Amino acid sequence: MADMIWLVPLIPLLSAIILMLGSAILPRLLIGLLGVGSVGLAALLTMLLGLEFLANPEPFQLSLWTWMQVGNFSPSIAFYFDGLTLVMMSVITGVGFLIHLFSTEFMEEDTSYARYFAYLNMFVAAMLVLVMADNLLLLYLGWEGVGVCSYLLVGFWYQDSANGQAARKAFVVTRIGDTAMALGLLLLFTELGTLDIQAMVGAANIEWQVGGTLPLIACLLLLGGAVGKSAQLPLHTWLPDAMAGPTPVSALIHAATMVTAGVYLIARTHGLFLLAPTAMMIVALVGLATLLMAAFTALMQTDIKRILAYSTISQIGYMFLALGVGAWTAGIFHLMTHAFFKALLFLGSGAIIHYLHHEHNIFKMGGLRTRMPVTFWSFMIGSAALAALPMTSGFFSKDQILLQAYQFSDIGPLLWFGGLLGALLTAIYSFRLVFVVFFGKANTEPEGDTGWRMAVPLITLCTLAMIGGYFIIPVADVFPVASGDHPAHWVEYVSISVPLLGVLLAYLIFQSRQLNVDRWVSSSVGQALRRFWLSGWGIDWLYDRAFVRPYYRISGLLKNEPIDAIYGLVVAINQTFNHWLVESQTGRMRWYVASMVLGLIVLLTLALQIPALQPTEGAS
Amino acid sequence: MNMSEMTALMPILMLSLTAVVLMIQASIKRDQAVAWWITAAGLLLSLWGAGYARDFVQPVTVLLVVDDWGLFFTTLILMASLVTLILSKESFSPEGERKEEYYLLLVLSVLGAVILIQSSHMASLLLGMELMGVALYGMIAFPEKGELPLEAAIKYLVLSACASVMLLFGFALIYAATGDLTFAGIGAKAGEAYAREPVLLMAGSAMILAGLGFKLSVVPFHMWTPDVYQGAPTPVTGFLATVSKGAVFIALTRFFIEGQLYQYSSLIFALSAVAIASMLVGNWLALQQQNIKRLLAYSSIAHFGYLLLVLIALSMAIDADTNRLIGEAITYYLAAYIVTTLAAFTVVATLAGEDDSLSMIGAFDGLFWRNPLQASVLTVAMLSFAGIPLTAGFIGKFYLMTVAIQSQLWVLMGALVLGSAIAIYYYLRIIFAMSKIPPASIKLGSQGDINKGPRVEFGPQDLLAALLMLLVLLLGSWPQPFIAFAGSL
Amino acid sequence: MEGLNIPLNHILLVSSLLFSIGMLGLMIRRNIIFILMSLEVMLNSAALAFVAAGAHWGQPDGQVIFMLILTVAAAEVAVGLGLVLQVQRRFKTLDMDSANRMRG
Amino acid sequence: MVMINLILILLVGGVLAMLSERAGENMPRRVALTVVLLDIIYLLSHLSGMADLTQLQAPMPDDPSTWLMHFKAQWIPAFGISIEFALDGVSLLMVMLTLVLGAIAISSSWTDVMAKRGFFEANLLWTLAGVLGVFMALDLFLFFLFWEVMLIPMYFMIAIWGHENRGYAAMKFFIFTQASGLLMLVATLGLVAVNHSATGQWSFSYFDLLNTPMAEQTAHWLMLGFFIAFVVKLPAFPFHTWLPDAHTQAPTAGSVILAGILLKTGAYGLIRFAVPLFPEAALDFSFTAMALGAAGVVYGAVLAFSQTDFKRLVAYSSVSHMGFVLLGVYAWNELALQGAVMQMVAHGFSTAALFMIAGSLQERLHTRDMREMGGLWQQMPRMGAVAMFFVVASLGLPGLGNFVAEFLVLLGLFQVNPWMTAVAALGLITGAIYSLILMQRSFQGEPNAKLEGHSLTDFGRREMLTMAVMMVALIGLGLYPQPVLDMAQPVLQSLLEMTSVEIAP
Repeated sequence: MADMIWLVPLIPLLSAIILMLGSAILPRLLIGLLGVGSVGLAALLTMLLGLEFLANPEPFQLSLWTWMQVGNFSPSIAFYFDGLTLVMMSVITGVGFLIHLFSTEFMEEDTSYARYFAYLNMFVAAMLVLVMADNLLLLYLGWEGVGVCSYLLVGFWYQDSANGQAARKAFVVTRIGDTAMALGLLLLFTELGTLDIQAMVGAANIEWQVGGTLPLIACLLLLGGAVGKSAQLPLHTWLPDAMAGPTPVSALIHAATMVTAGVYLIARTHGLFLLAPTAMMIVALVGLATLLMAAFTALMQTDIKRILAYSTISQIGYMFLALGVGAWTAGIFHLMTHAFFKALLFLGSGAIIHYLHHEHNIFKMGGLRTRMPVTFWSFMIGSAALAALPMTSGFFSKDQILLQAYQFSDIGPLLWFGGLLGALLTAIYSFRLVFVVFFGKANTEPEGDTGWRMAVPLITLCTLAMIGGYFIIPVADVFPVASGDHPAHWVEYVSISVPLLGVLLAYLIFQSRQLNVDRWVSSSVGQALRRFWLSGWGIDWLYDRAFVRPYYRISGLLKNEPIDAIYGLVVAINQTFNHWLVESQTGRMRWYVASMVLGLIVLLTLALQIPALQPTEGAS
Repeated sequence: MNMSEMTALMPILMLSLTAVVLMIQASIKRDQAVAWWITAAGLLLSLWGAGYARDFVQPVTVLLVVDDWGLFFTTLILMASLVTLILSKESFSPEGERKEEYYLLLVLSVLGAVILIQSSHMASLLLGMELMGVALYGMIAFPEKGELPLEAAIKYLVLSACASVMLLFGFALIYAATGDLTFAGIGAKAGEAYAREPVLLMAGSAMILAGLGFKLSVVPFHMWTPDVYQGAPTPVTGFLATVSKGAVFIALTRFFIEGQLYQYSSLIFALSAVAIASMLVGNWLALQQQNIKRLLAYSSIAHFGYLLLVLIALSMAIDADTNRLIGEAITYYLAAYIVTTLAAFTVVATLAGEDDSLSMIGAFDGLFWRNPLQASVLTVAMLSFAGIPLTAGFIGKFYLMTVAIQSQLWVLMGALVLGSAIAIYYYLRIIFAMSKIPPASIKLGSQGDINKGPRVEFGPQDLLAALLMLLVLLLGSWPQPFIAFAGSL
Repeated sequence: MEGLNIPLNHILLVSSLLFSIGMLGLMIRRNIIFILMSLEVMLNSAALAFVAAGAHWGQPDGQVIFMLILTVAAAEVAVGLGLVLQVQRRFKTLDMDSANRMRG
Repeated sequence: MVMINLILILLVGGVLAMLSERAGENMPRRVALTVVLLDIIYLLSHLSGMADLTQLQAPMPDDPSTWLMHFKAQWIPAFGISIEFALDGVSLLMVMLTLVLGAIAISSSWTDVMAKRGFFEANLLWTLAGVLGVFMALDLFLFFLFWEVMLIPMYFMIAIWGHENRGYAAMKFFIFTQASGLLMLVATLGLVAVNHSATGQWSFSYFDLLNTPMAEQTAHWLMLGFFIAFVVKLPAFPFHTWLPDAHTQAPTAGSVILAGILLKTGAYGLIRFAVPLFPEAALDFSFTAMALGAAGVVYGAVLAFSQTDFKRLVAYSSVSHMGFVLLGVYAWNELALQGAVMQMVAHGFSTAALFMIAGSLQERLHTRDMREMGGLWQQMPRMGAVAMFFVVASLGLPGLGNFVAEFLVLLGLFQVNPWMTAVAALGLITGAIYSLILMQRSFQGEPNAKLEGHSLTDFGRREMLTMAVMMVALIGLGLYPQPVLDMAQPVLQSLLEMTSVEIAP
């Protein structure tokens, strides 16, 4: 079984290729079957692998062929399989399968059905390669692969150049991170002589000591990559725009899998980060800052998908926080649960958008509780998990994170408090969403409720979002065990109660309206803050001014090749000489004589001025 | 003057004989065809003579010296004259124009050139040059109608006479300084003469350089060149560009070496100045030129600038090896230049005839598709001028550069490179014009539908052109035999 | 002939003077006839120089060259005058400045 | 002899192609294609006879007998000039690339060229012949000869069949390369002269001229002569300005050859001559060279972004990519050199393909201006998909050839100069920017109003086949580059050893 592991990414890849080549001829049904079936098959294989692995938890490595061999640089196309890989693979294939299924209904009317599934399958393949890679170069291949697929899918409806804009933004911004990461790879290889993750970490632990400069630089470069892919500060701006893509895509790529790649990368290379405490501190702070920034922004959004997008950013912030404080397991655990409930929420929103004539503004919705029950319940559960209400999956993961954050060195309590504030906001904005969309009076009439191909995934994810918290992820021997001792009990109580408080607030403000905030909001300060948060803390604006426009301007200035001016000058000089000399050819004989006389005089002077007899030398 | 000396002078004698015969023939019965054949026969005879004389190389009196080198160039020049002869017959034959005298003049001019080549004495040099020149005036002015030939002739006459006087005066001064008229003698006595009368000697040499420089049309004695090239009948232009210039350069070289002028740094300095000026000015003048004859005139200025480099190198001559190299360089470059120029003028003569408007580059548009042969010949010629590999011109330039490097003439080398770089532009312009596809044929998408300008049937001059092209390519692609031969001179 | 040996340089000076005069003529005269005459002057200046040099070295060569120069001069002028006739016939003028069809 | 035949086949084939026009409008391209395929077969048939190429023995750079093939015949003994060809792994790679791309170029000229097809195909074949000569000639005189002569047919291709501004472009191209070529000629002669004064005999043979002892100053000047000639051809910033014009104006096949092959001669020259002949000088010079390379990477990318002309954009992308080659060569360690060679091959395919797409677009829309395009995917999905593939290839997507190349270069460079690497890495970002804008402006976005009405035919069988060849090639290079690497490895290895010995004193 284990040596069949390469089939897992291969199957979706093959189906992607078939779909591309046969896009014109294949019947719709077959396309659907291929697209969903391939991922389903991959999921099945993963399950089998998982069972086998749980039977005897021995990480193994499978090398297919040497990619390239130059001097001592010989990365190979090889897969590494351990608990962490298993978790990631299950999430990707499992959630991926559900989302594919969902898509068959969601994309029903779309003309380029085949292209959609081709891209989606290709994405799954690339993502699998990313998590299964045994060395960083192969990981980078998957890393870029998912990037391109995300680009293709965000810009799926290419006729609208706004989508293209969003897609390019997504790709370029992440590419910035990727470049940092690539440099990191270069550094790691140059210093440690290999890119095989296990060997590399081993070498690092031998050659580098904790707190050195090199590990710090290396980790920061890797972090750059992670920050780009996982949409953390300062490279998060692409994710909200990426919502331009079809909603299932947002669910799969921009909620469940790709955006968590950064988390995976750091978790995978935690051996390095342990050598660079400073780097870990930075990771934690980045996480914290991001989660707060995003939470505040989410509070103000009116576009249902943007709300979810910012909440994704914020949730990944939690994961980074976890990684930063060394709560590896908690981080990955949250990754998984988040995958469940965020996918659920996105799919739910997808259903709404699908049946509400592509309406995105939550204030144009409302009262959907009765009309779309399935969707309503999935949203309820999803939001509950997102808000980390007790007993939901989100609760378990987030709780662990907060507790371990509290224990983290001296600034622990600070981090904990920040996380708590975030949790409060999360509860508020998620239930704001629920109340506004599903309660109150209906503004738009939906065209019925979800069909089975949408219902099944929703329901499945509901259950996962509920019970996901009871799973035990088999990463025990991947990560060092976290300190066992627990903080004071009041900390735990507070952590539990805060989300409930948030829900209550949301209820009072948006549902029963007993708590009237209009006065604050309408106040000038309120307005300013509102605009500020709505615009995502004006970071987009800032980047536009600081980078985008200057680039356009510079490029525009250079467009017509200033360098050529130099050569133009040379030409001009020659032309001038040509002009003068041609002028001198007057055709008048006397003038010609004059020139001869002049020449004669010059010759005479030259000949007479240097009266030095050279020593005679051999003549021919 | 014994028998063997007579034999050594075979070429000269043959030419003189031809001249006499021509005159007699003209006095008996004027007939162009006959005159033409006589001339041809005469030239061939003297060619044979030149070959024959190779076994009798020796100085003949103090006036002439017959050596392999001179004989080789005699041969070359005679061939060039043959080309001119053929072209003259084919190209410019305005109806009812009598050309017997023209052939006579041609023969006389060649005679002058040969004497010039073999001269080792001021008198013979003077005679040769004047004979050649005076005959040329006639040839240039020969066409009866059209003003350009006449203008060209009168300009050339006055200016070249002026130049000759400079030359003469120079000789006079040198004679006054050294008291000898033979090149060798001058060389021998120059040393003490310099000690006694440096001014006379230097001034004299300078004026000689000026005089010969005019004939070679190097800056600043170049101004006549374009006008004369343009105005003269194309075959005559070709003759002027090859025979006259070649002969003069040989004479200059002889005087330069025998008279050991290369010893005087001041002269070398002056000569370098002239050379550099010619390299640059010539090319600059040619850049935008639209009349192909004028363009060739300008390019010839540059080319003789390049060639002067070799004479300058003599002063630096370090070892026998280098001197051999220099000798070869002169021989090869001149030969290559003459062949290439002939090829070019053959094409121009064939296509443009005497119609000045037809010698505009514009008239050559799309020539490739009208007359592939002539177009390819001109292309090859241009590439050879530009010094692109596989053509004679390249090997020539290769030689010059090698010489320059061997004798470390960096400045001249720089000028040479710069000049060549500039030159590419205008040679390419001609090629570009010829390769234009007339829009008509693009639509039709096939050839053969453009016939503007005279479509020439395959005639002797096409054959001639083809031969010359092959020669250029041969010299360029398989130079070893010729190099060996040049080395043997 | 005693008492009549003028130093060479003086004669050369004279002849170069002649030379310069001729050249000046070439430069300032526009009438072709005068131009030809200036040429003659120049030729003779050279000839004079030769004769003088010959005398100075006590050689006949000087005079020989002088003869040659005379011939050359004759030839030049003969052709020259021939051309002058043509010029007169075609340009209807002897002003050389008007003969500049070709330039550039 | 084999090598000479390779060239002769093409030369003669050219003549045949020209004559075959009489037989029919479409004969020339058929003939041309056959000739090139024949050449390929001929080459392969001779290679198959040899020891497994993946285990080439390391050729001693200065000992021809260890090379794959070697042929030497007197030509101009007076100067010790001989007709000397030799083949080792690197040149073999380049030769193969040349022939394959040659075939591709011919197929791209299938419907592109309308007038004087015979002469066109002839020029194409002659260019190929010249390039083969450049890649195989090991006598510096002969090398220079091919170097110059291959330009003439190329010049004709641009000047006769080019687009609106062909005269200017062709002239610029020719003068740039010729003028720089003159410098190389001077440098060559200088080198030969030095060797002459040292050994007392003339020789232009690479093998004799290697390890010529000379003064530091001399070495610097001579090296510069070669360097300039090669970087003009490469082209490297700031000598690149001829390239955008030439590429834009040339007919499709011309651009393919130009970008795919001719640029590589420059890189090849650097690896084969500029560095090994003057190791120390090259070492002292390497920083400048690398700086130029890095500058080129970024500059090319930035300019590419602002272009509105499809072909011009691709042309600037070439400048950017060639910057990597320059970096790779002057980092002068195995990783970087392998990267450079890899880049030469991979860029050959990716750019050639993009130019072919540009060509087909121009054929259909009669414009290269991307402001006239947009939303073409709808009408031409196949072309769009293909374009997307090559665009992501050129922005260096892992799994495709260009990535392997660029990564190796960066990896090698990092060991020499991390900061330079950081600058060059900017190329990855800017590369993404211009590549994607290319897709956006041409194939994505709202369908251009101007295109309403005329229906555009998508890629047909011939085009798809051609493209498929290149796609497969790129994927192969991307996932299993080993064959290529192995072919170059021994050569580069021994070059490194030799130069390091040189420098060690």
